[in-house]
Amino acid sequence: MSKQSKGSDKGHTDGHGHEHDPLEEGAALRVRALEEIVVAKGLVDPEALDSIVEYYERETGPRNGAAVVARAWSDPEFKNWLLQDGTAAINSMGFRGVQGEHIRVIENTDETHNVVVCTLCSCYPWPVLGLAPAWYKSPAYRSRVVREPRVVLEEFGFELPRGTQVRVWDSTAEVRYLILPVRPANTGDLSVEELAQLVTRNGMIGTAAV
Amino acid sequence: MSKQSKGSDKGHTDGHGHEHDPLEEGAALRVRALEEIVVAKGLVDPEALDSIVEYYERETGPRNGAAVVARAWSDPEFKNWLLQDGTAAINSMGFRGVQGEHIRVIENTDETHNVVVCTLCSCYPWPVLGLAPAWYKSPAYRSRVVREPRVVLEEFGFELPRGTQVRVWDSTAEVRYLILPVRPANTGDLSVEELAQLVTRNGMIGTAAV
Amino acid sequence: MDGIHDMGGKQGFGRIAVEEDYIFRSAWQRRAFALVEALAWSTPYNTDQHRHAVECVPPADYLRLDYFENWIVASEMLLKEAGLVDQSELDDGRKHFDVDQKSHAPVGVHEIVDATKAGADLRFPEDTQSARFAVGQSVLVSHTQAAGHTRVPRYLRGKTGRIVSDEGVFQFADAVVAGRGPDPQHCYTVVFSAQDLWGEEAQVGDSLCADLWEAYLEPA
Amino acid sequence: MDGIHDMGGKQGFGRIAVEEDYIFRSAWQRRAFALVEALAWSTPYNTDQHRHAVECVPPADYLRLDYFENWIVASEMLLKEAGLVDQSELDDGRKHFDVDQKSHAPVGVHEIVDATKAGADLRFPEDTQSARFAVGQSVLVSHTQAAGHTRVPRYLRGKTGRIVSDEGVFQFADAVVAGRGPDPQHCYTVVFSAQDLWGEEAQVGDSLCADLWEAYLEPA
Repeated sequence: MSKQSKGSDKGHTDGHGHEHDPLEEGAALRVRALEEIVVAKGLVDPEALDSIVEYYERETGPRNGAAVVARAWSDPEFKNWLLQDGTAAINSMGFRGVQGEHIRVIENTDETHNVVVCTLCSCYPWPVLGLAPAWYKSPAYRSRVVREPRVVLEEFGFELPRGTQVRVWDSTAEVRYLILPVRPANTGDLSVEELAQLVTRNGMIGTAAV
Repeated sequence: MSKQSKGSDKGHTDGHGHEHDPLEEGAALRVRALEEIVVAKGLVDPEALDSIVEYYERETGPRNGAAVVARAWSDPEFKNWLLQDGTAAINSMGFRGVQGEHIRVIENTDETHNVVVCTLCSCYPWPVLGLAPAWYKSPAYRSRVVREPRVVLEEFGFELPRGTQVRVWDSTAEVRYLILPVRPANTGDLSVEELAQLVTRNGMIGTAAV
Repeated sequence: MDGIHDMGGKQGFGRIAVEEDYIFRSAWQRRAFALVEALAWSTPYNTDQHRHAVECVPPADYLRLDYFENWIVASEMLLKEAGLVDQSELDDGRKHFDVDQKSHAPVGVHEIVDATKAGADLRFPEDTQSARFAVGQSVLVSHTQAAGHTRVPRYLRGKTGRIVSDEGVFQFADAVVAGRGPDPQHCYTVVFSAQDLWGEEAQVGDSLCADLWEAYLEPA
Repeated sequence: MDGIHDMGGKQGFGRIAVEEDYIFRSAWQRRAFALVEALAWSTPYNTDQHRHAVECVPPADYLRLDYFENWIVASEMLLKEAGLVDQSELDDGRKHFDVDQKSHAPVGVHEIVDATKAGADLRFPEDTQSARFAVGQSVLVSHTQAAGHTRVPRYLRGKTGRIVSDEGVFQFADAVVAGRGPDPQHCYTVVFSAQDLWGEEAQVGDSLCADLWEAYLEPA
């Protein structure tokens, strides 16, 4: 795209060198202007701004989801509960809150691989995965994964086992989805904590195996 | 939009002051660069560039279509031919060429008002109407006129007579459409030339009555 | 609304920037996220309304601007509509008039975190609404397209699927944004065959699930 | 291709700039138009291919750039694909290599005007292909969406209409761009009820016609 629009948009360098991107600078100015106005009007407490981002960065994120997955791999009873009532099982581990009020856990199997998207905006299970990565919110991912999930998985470097069907979950209403990956082979002697280390965020979105 | 994107695109002023618009300047540079390259390579003769635009500006345009319409209003036999085989009837008046190889003339009546669009690009009957105006090629016109033609006609200041149905013609293949407007009342004593003066380009697209 | 945000199945967006794995790339993105979250407390908009405001960003801007800049554009729209900020203030970044502090008190440091941890249950008791459809039933997604906010993607309209589960009774996002109140109704997970959605380019056996409110569905 | 160019029925583009009544606003637009017209003679692309190249302009650019700039972007793509121009030349606006003049002779001043006046009949004799459908017949527009260039708009897919006229046998744009030759076939004008297309928001009695090649249609 940078080449396509070079003539008319010289500063834009397509994902690289964003620090000197006029689009980026314009956005920064715009956000700052709004912040100054709403703080001056008393609509927002600047310390609340800090605290909410710190909350997401400290207390949410894929480590939460990985702990859920590792426990499900290790504890069949918990796994049953998780698949029956994801929200309650996840709440029981202390993970809860906005965009995690209604979580459904989908189990990958040798027959079916599952992958999650939000084609209409960027719905994502914040308490267990944190805030969504940029690619998840991109037009390319949102447009393509529903139509050609197999090509998309390839672009993520994920080789789908032969004979596996793909099911895409579009997060169109209030339920948020967490994928329970297939437990890797030869991990029988790992502890729950060691298992959690194997689990990646993309594995819980469905764009990686684990 | 200029307000929406003010922070990040300061030079763009939403359709006004385009002479100093960086987008516009970028486009001009880009076109000039391509022209210089292809002329230097001998792929294009600069005089041919002048001659093709001059051809369209001098020999095509809505006056051609207006002459066709006025003649159809005055000559029932020609009108029948025009509605039966628009291309042949129009060719007989010397109007022919690219984007006019297959023209179908649609008659407005008191029962049905017709309006033309090309939702996929900008197809338009060049020999009889000239090149298309900017609004005809805009996303707003292309997206809206098929879905809410009555609202669009209102925006053009055209008051649809009560009880009139609307039919939209989307130029999806090789046929180009010319609308034959309803002849205005009290024009019985006008000559063909005087009638032609009444006919507007928008009348022949269907976004005006005449 | 058949808007630019309704991306499912659209072609031409190129490869996925898998390497763009960050949440925030710049300090202003972090700040933009926090602003939108905090403003929801002191001003009259909820998540559904903010989502719809993002959908109303002019399409050329929607595609060009950063994700978080679109969030801010949407918040500006909502604040202007509510009369809490005006364009002249956004133009020069300075306050030109005061707002009523009593009805627009800012959220506190602990209050925002506590409420975020608690979340907002959008369900209603199951027995408050009868369910029109049962698990296993075939359903047709309505062709009719709401002019305003709606959560049924374009690529599912007119398609036939099968109810996989009844997720319970939820407030209805379309109604909330249209100002018709919560209009609580059952929301179902519906499965579609990929070939029914995309034709023969899709692989036999592949499928897609989406959660659809009852108002979107008709018996097949 | 379900691309950004397929505008019919999309919402959010705002009012129509009725006052933008010009054909060319700037000298560069006039020049861009002429360049695209003239290049079609010395380089291997036709109208259908150029149209498809415009469709392939990245969506954010397609919406942001001027109509004629998109034409030029498309021509650049086609020239690069044909090996007649390379990106480094476009970057600095200078020729870096020569092309074979014999196979890429420029069109002359009179030649281009004469050919433009003559036009290019895209029809084949009517009797070369039998017609699958008859006037008055109901037809269903296929759900299947070509991955490449196609001239059936998204808003007509899966809809039922009635054949109004058989326009004759034409070369098939989808096949031409896909490199499958002219694949001549009947092309029909099909009428649809506006309510079938848009639901109850449309007025009873209003309708829409489109010209659709036989390959897009199935018996209803």
